[in-house]
This record gives sequence, structure tokens and C-alpha cells, in this order.
Amino acid sequence: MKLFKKILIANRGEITVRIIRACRELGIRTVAVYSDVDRESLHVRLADESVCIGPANPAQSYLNIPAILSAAEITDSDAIHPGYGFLSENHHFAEACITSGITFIGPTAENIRLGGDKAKARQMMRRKGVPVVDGSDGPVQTEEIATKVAKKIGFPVVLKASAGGGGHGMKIVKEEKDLEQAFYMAQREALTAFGNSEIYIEEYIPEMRHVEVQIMADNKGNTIHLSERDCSIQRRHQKLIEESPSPASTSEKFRKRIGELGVKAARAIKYRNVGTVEFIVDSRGNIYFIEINTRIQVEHPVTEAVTGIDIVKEQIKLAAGMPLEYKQNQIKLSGHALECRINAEDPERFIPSPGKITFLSLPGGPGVRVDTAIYQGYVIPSQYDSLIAKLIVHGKDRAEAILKMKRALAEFLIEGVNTTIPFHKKVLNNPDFISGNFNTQFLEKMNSSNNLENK
Amino acid sequence: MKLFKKILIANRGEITVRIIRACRELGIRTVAVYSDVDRESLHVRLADESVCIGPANPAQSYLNIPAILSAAEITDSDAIHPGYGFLSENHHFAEACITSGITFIGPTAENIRLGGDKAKARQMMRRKGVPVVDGSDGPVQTEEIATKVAKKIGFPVVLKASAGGGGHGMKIVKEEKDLEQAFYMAQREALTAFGNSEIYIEEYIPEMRHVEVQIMADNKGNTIHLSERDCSIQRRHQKLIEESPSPASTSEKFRKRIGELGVKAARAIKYRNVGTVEFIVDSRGNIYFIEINTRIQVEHPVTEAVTGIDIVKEQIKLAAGMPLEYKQNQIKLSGHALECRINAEDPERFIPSPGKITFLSLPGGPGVRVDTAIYQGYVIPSQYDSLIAKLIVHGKDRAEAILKMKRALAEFLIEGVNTTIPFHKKVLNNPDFISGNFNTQFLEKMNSSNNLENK
Amino acid sequence: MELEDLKELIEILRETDITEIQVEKDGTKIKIKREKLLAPFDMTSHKSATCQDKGVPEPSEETQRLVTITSPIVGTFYRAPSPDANPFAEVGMKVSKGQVLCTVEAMKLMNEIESDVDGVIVKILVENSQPVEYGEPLFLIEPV
Amino acid sequence: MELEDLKELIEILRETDITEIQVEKDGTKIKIKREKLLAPFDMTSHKSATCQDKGVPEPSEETQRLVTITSPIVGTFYRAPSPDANPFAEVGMKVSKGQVLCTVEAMKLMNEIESDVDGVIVKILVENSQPVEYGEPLFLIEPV
Repeated sequence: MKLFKKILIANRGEITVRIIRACRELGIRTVAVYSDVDRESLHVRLADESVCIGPANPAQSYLNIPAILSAAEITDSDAIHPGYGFLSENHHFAEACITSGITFIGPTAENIRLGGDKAKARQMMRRKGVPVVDGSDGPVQTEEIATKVAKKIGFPVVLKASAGGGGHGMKIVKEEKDLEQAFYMAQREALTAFGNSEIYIEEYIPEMRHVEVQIMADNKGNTIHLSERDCSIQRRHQKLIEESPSPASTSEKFRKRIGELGVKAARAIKYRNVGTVEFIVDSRGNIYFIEINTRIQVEHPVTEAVTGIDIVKEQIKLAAGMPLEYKQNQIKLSGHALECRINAEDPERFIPSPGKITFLSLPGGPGVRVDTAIYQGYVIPSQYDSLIAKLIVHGKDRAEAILKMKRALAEFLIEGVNTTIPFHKKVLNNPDFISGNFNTQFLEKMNSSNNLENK
Repeated sequence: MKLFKKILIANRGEITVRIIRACRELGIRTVAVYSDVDRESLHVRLADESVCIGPANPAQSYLNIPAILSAAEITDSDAIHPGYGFLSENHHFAEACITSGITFIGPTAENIRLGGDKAKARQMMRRKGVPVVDGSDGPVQTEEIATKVAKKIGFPVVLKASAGGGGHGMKIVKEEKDLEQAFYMAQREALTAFGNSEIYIEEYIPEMRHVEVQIMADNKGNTIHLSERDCSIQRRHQKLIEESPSPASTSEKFRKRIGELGVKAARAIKYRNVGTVEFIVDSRGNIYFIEINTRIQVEHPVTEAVTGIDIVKEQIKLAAGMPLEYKQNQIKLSGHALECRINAEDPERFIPSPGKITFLSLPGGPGVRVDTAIYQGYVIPSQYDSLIAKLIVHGKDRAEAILKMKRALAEFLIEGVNTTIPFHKKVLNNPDFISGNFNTQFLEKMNSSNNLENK
Repeated sequence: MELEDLKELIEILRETDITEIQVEKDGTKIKIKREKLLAPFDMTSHKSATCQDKGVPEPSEETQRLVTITSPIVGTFYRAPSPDANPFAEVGMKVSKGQVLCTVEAMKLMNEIESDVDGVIVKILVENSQPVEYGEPLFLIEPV
Repeated sequence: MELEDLKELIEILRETDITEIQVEKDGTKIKIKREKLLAPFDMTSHKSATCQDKGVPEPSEETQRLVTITSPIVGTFYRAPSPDANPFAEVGMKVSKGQVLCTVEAMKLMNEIESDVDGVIVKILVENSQPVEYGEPLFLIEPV
């Protein structure tokens, strides 16, 4: 089995730099693609080759399948890594790569298709014995069926778009009388946002943690998990802080169970390559499947820190057809890792803050990792995601990791744009966060108690 | 036992930033001191407080004992960390701290005094059963005695200054007829360089590795080692690349032996706090003590990487009187770590290259650590050491660490000054380096084979 | 020149890589200057397969009059419709707006690139069958 | 161009990477220039115990004539030889070159700080018994 000679990375920003790093360590040449405004980007500078693929508008550049495949063709690339976002979960793109004779570094097109159809994935998991939140068996077509299902589950319920994800297009319905209006609104929103009006219904679980399991599978179907990540610190379903292991997994038994459920879910759909099975964990410790993410995730470094495994390197080797290098019992966790997403946003209202970085000094020293594509003098464009850096720390235990993150945030010096660093400092000092006893409502709770204090 | 409230760091540059990081994680406030030209330095910016202690000339600032003690006094610091270089191995300074009621974070003044007297240390080690290179028992006072000793050892021999270190003031004598002249020259040079004309004689070992053992001891005398580092890649006795474990320690038996010798040497002189016992290993694997370094060393991060222990944090806790947290059998090595010293120097002739850094983008990602105090826009002053950054990588094994270092060097982008990065890239591609089969003559050999190729 | 104008000029400067502007008009002189901002790309270590910059001619008085035809897509540049056929355009040839100058192959499709202006071909900037990227200059045309 | 406009221009300069602006209009010439930019220290997060900058007066025409006496050592500033004694110097006092103005205690030793010039004390910049660092301004003296 041979590794690739040259990989084109169909992405930008920190994840592209991350993938270039993995390729370099594997001796694989890299091709960066970029839009007009990204000419001065670090990913362009660090790659061995680069191709300008279109104007700033993502639809004409980073989402432009013909341009990307042409770029792969003229540079003789034998594989494409899609990163996360953009085309990473577009099954048409995965198919187009295969048709063009180029390896798509990710799961099968069928895996991606199913990952994008939440209602269907939910249905399949239920049938294969992976617990899902009580709700409809697949999509609900009419308001009448919706009412019937909702009454059976009991209110409150939540309406979700089949094609949605990351919490977009969700509607919580508290009482039966609100269902009709909510149903039609959810359908309309799903159609507008995802081009697909299909929705499904789930029991609403108010106090839950978001815990996900990192999966790796080779082309023969050998599947293992790299334990779990906790991503409960969210703002409007956008993850802000992630960690591994989960503070919820206080017992070895729980950790073992959620890991095994992740593998079971992946096997149920013949999942290949790396991916993440997302679960919610309710206040009594019950675990429910919610969706499967068919890409490398933003928060993969926390798992790399505690397992010592380079997930992106493994992903590339698996895509090249190599067998899994690890058996489940060889995966050992060491210490505790945290990741803070540093966004170029106002830390109070989370409004994007693009612009020029006039001063930059990044944290360093033992146990600190920074994944970023910014540099002093770089102008953060307004067209793309506001994530500008990921700050990852690895400590002996959670307490040390928190102290380390605090000192790393204190020495992260950036001027010219607003960032979420002050927000993270606030969270890291919050008693609920420090205790590990929090759920996805953490942020609302923190803000309301801050407001009380300010009164 | 209580930790310190506030530590003054009597140093500058990357080691001061390193110590600030350790203090922050321990919840200890920090005071930076700085000279006139270091006003804009990162260590000043990152510390909680700062005091200007004098003009650029080190004798009037970083070596100015009254100024530093006054700074500690006016800031109410309860301890001083000397870093490396400057006052770190000045036993008068350690004593002055104690007299002023301030804890000196390092070994006892007596340990430092002995560490600075190579001939005496050698003599003590020999008596305590730690093997030393064949040679004089203590200093030799006259040329007649020198000749007698040299003839007994057999030529070639090497003359060394008792007060020397880091290879300064060494003279290799090949034949008896050259001894007289060499003896007087060595005496004169030792007097000029170190203010002490005392010299001693050793058998000359041409093919040797430089291997050192990291020691930690608490105030009760509990002493452990954190395994060894190989520092054989040197230019004129200046270390350039360090690693742990040593590629020479192919057998567990050898590693165990050198570690135990390190502990034996430390115990022989009642060593306290952290320190390093330096050995040479000849081509047959014989181990000989050469000296003990009574400070934190530049290359400590490679040991931190493979042991997972934060040596600076432990150093501070030990200085506060806390007992050792680890037993010898709890020290486990994992993987392989390399460090490249990035100096602001011409990579061919190693001439210092001070000046303004006009562009900077540091390496990152998994397994990469950068310890530095530079930033884009910073002006490297000409008055101090040319070390501007330490690049440390940690891989599963030596081969992965080398690949990781190569990619990290490739993404270390710095403009405005010359650095030793191109030199390191050359070494990392050298077959002898890759094989691990090298000694302290590596660089001369590499350069001469390069010259041959260029002919 | 009012303060508002000055502000706007500064804004333009910030968003571009221009380092100095001087304006002299009706007895008013204005000069705005700044430090050079970005580290230039280290071309020795960075080999761009198809770097847009490579074909860009130095702006001179002469070239300022010329129109540059750039590639609207990524692909392979062909001067002729087939290997045996005559090239669409040659240096010195008169071309009219809308006339096909070359094709760029992408995804096995031949995309015809047309002239934006009536004029004379002054220079062909890319060799036949070479890869081109988005925005890469292909032809220089002197408008008539 | 009014003072307000100038202020605004300077503000713009501060916030951008522009290093020089020149405006010449109706016989008025304005040139604003600055040294290359260093990231300004974030004073809110950085508490310097004894920062030299804090006592430095803004250079104005008036202060340019004045002589600043700075501390040659790190230590504690005392205005009088003992707690009960009269201060060495007061504002308005005439002093001569070599006259003791204060002491700075370091390592339990009192170091006498002398005037560099003949003149009149205009300002005392440090409070009694406060810590001072190397180079910190202590007195402003108007030479006579």
C-alpha cells in the first residue's frame, strides 16, 4: 500500500495549515488553493504549491467543485483533503473526486450522505440498537403525524431539520397548542436554510451534556474509538471550549460504554476513515445518539493530546488504504486536554471583528499547542469563518489543564481585532466550569448570574 | 510548606518567559528586571511587575547584585530565580540572597562553589567512586608535575582550567615536547578568562559523546534522575542540538547505569534542587564524570517532553522546601524529543546577527513546542546571547521526532535577521545524524565532507 | 482636499499594499506614507505551480495603456482548438471584442476565452498547454 | 485645517500603520511623522511596580529647558536624611551643582543623589519612601 505523492487541500485557514503539517511529516507534497483575498494567507505560503481558484465569494472558490478538481488536475495531485466546513460534507464532491480518479480523504460518499440526513441516520441507529432520544421514526411529513408523535413522547418536544446540523433549524415546542405554528415554521426554515423541508421530532432534554466519540476505521471495517470529547460549552449551538476526557465520565464504566456506542454506531453504517459520533448525555447519565460528523473536526487536537495519536496523519494513511495501526486496547488516555476556540469576535456580543492584526505574540512553553494561520500584519477577511486560532493545553489532570489554559490565555497577545480571549478567561474562572459540573446551558446560566451581580 | 508569593526573575529572554509560565501555573506573581535596551522585551510585558535595573551593559544590570536585590526588596519578592547564565552559577549571589532573607531558587551556595571548581569536583567524584577520566588528582601547580602526570596517563592529554566550563580554556597536547608551552599558555588563558590560573590534566578522549543526566533533589536529600540527554552536536563546545533519550543508550542497562551514576554524583556532594551531571561516553561505552551544572539548563525541555514533568515548576516547589513528588520508579520515558537552538547568527560562520525581526511566524501543531521571547517588530540587541528561540519536538520515536523537527523548521518563518535554521536543516538531513551514530566531532566531520563535495 | 478625503485615502492605503501617496493640486500638496507591511514571499523556498504574479509585467507607462486578458478559471491553457490547428491568436494580430483568443480546459471541458476589447495582441504571456490559475494574465492587448 | 482636524489625523495615524502625512495648503504646511510602530503596551493588564515612563513629563517647550535628575540605582527614595529631619530639597529652592537632593536606599545603604546643575527645583516627581527604578526621573530643575 503506498501513500499519496501530492495532496491538494480544498480549504483555508488553520485546518489547512494543520493538514500541511501532517503531510510534511509523512513526506507528501501539498497544494494549497486560495481565493483572491487569501493570496497572503499562511496556508498559501506553507504549501509546496498553490493555485488561485476564484474570487473571495466561497461559492466561486472554496465551494467551486470544478475549480478545485481542475486545480488538482493541473498540479497532478492524487488526493484531496477537504478539511472541515466548505465541501467536507458534500457527498457530490466526494463522488466527483472518485470519478476524477482522485482519492477523497474522508469517509465514503454514502457515509457523508447519511451523515447529512439526520432523520434517516436516527432511524438506522435505532434499528441497530444504538439508543436515540425518544421521537419520530424518521421524518414526519404532516402536522397531524407530528401532533400524534409529540403527544406520545410528551411535551416539550423539539423539531429538527433532517438536513440541519450544529443546532441550526431547531425549534423547541413547550405545549401542544404551539405545535402547529412551530411545525410550519420549522419546515419553512429548513427549506430556506438547507434546501430541504424534511423535519423530525425528538423529546426535549433540557439539561444535557454534548459528548462525542472520535472514531477511526480502515477500509476493511476495523473500527476503534479514541475515547470521548465534551463539547458542552456552547453558545447558540456553536462550540467554544472542548475537552477530553469528559468531566461527565467520572467512571471508567461510563467512558467504556460511550466509546463502545460510538464504535457500534460507526459499524452500523459501515463507516470508513475518521469521524465523530455525537451523543447527548442527560442528567441521569443516559446516552443518546444524535448525529454523526463525517469529517475531521475542529476539536480533534484535544483527543490527539490525550491519546498521543496524530489523527490527521492516521486519516491520510487510512484513506490510502492502510490498515489501522492501533487496536482498541492500545489506546490509552494520559492526562487532560482543553481547547479554547479563539474567534475574531467581540467577546461580549460575538459580533465578527475582521481586520488587520497589528501585534501578535502567541503562547508557548510546555503543554501548550497553538493551531493557527494568522500572523502579525495579516488582515482577517470578512468573508470567512471567524475562528482564527485554537489554543490547546495538556495537563496531568483537569485542574492543571485549567491553570495552564489560564496562563496561556494571559500570554496570548493580539491587537488590532477583538477576540473571544476575554470570554474564555471568564469561563476558566467560573466555579461551575472548574467543578466540571455543567451542561449545554452553562453559558446562559453564567451570563444571567453575571447580570445579577452587575445589578 | 508554602509556596512563594512573588518571584523575581534575575534574567531576560526565553528562560525568563519560561519561568514566568511556571510561576503563573503555580499561582505565583512575577517580577521582571530589565536593562535600558530591554524595555520592549516580552519578559517585561508578560511579568506582573517590572523594574529597570540598569543600562545595557550586563555588568551594570543583569550581573549587578545590589540592583537585583534592591529590586527584590522594593517589590517584596520572597524568592529569586536566576535562570541560566548571568548570576545563576555565582555562589556569592546565592549567599547574598540568603543574607537578604530571599530564597535563591537553585542549589546551595556550596553546591555552586564546587560546581565552579572542576578540578576539585573531579577529585571528589573520584574519591566517592564516580568514574572520571584518567588524569591529575586535583589541580597541577607546576609544569614538572604536569609532565609527570601526563607521562603516566600517556599522550595525548588535555589541559583544562579549573574554573572553566563549556569547553573554554581547553588545550589538547599531542606530544611531550609541546607540554611546556601549552601548560603556560593554558595557565595564562585561564587567568585571563576566569580570573584563576589553576589547571588540571585529563587523558584526551578523541571520540566521545556528551551525555548528561537531569537530577532533582529535595532538601531532605531524596535524589532522583530524569534520565539522560545527548548533547553531542556541538560547535566549539557550544551545544546546538540536544535530545532525550540519547541515541547512544541503545540498551536499558546503559540508561540505567548512567542515570544511577548521575544520582551517585549528586549524592556525593549533597546536591539540592535541580541540576545536571555531565558525562562523556567513549566509543566503547565507558562513562566518565566531567562536571556538574548547578542551574536549570537551556536543554531542559527535551527531558520535560519525554518524562511529562515540568522541571521548572518542580524546581520552584523544591526551593520552597517541598518534598520530591516522584519516586525513581515513577519516572517513565515516552517517545523521543529533540531540541534545536535557534540563534540569531549567520548559519555558515555563526557570526551574531542582531537587528529587527521584520516578519515572524512560529511553528505549531501537534508535538511542537517553542520557547522564545521574540516577536515581530522586536529588535534583537547586540549586548546579549544570540539564542532567540528553542524549538522542541516530541515524537513516538526518534525517526518521527526528526521528521517533525524538519517540518517545524520548514514552517519557522523569520525575516530581518539571520538564524541557524538553515544549519539545523542540514544536520537533520545528514545520514550520520539520522542513524544516531555520531560524537562531538560530528560537525567538523559534516563540514569537511561538505567541503569535499563542493570541490 | 478635506479631512474626509484624507481619511478615505488612508483607508485605501490600509487595504492595499501601497506605501506612499502624493497628491498636488491647485496649490494643495498631500503626502501619505507608511512602512512596508508584509514580508514578501520567499520565492526560493516556495515553488508556486501557477503563481499569478509570475506573468504580471512591471507596470510601466507603456503597459498602462494595455488591456490584460486574464483566465476566469483554473485549467490548462491551449492556444489552438486542436493540436494540429492554427492558434486562435498570434502576436501582432488584430482582434475584435468577443473574438476567441484561446481555450482553457477544465474538467475535460474546453472553455473559450474571448477578448474584452478591439485591439492588437502585444504579448502572449503563457506557453501552450501550461496550467493557469484563476486571474492569471494570458494576453496583453493594445486597444484601438 | 484646524486643530481638531489635526487631532483627528493624529488619532488616525495612531490606529493605522501610516507613518507619515504631509499636507500643504494655502501657505500652511503640515507634516506628521512617527517612528515605526511598536505594539503599545497594554497597561491595563500590566502593572509595573515602578515604571520609568510614569513620571516622564510630556516634552513641551517649557520642559525642554529643564534638567531632569534621574535615579542612578534601584531603591527607595527618601527626601530627608531621617524621618524627623527637613527635606534635602523643596520646590522653589535654589540648588547648586553637587548639592544633595535626596537619598535612594539600596541594600540598607543610603545613596546621596546630587544635582547635576545650578538651578531652581521646579518639580519633585516621586513621593517620599516610594520605590524607584534605574533611570526613573526624580526632580525637574530649571537651570540658572
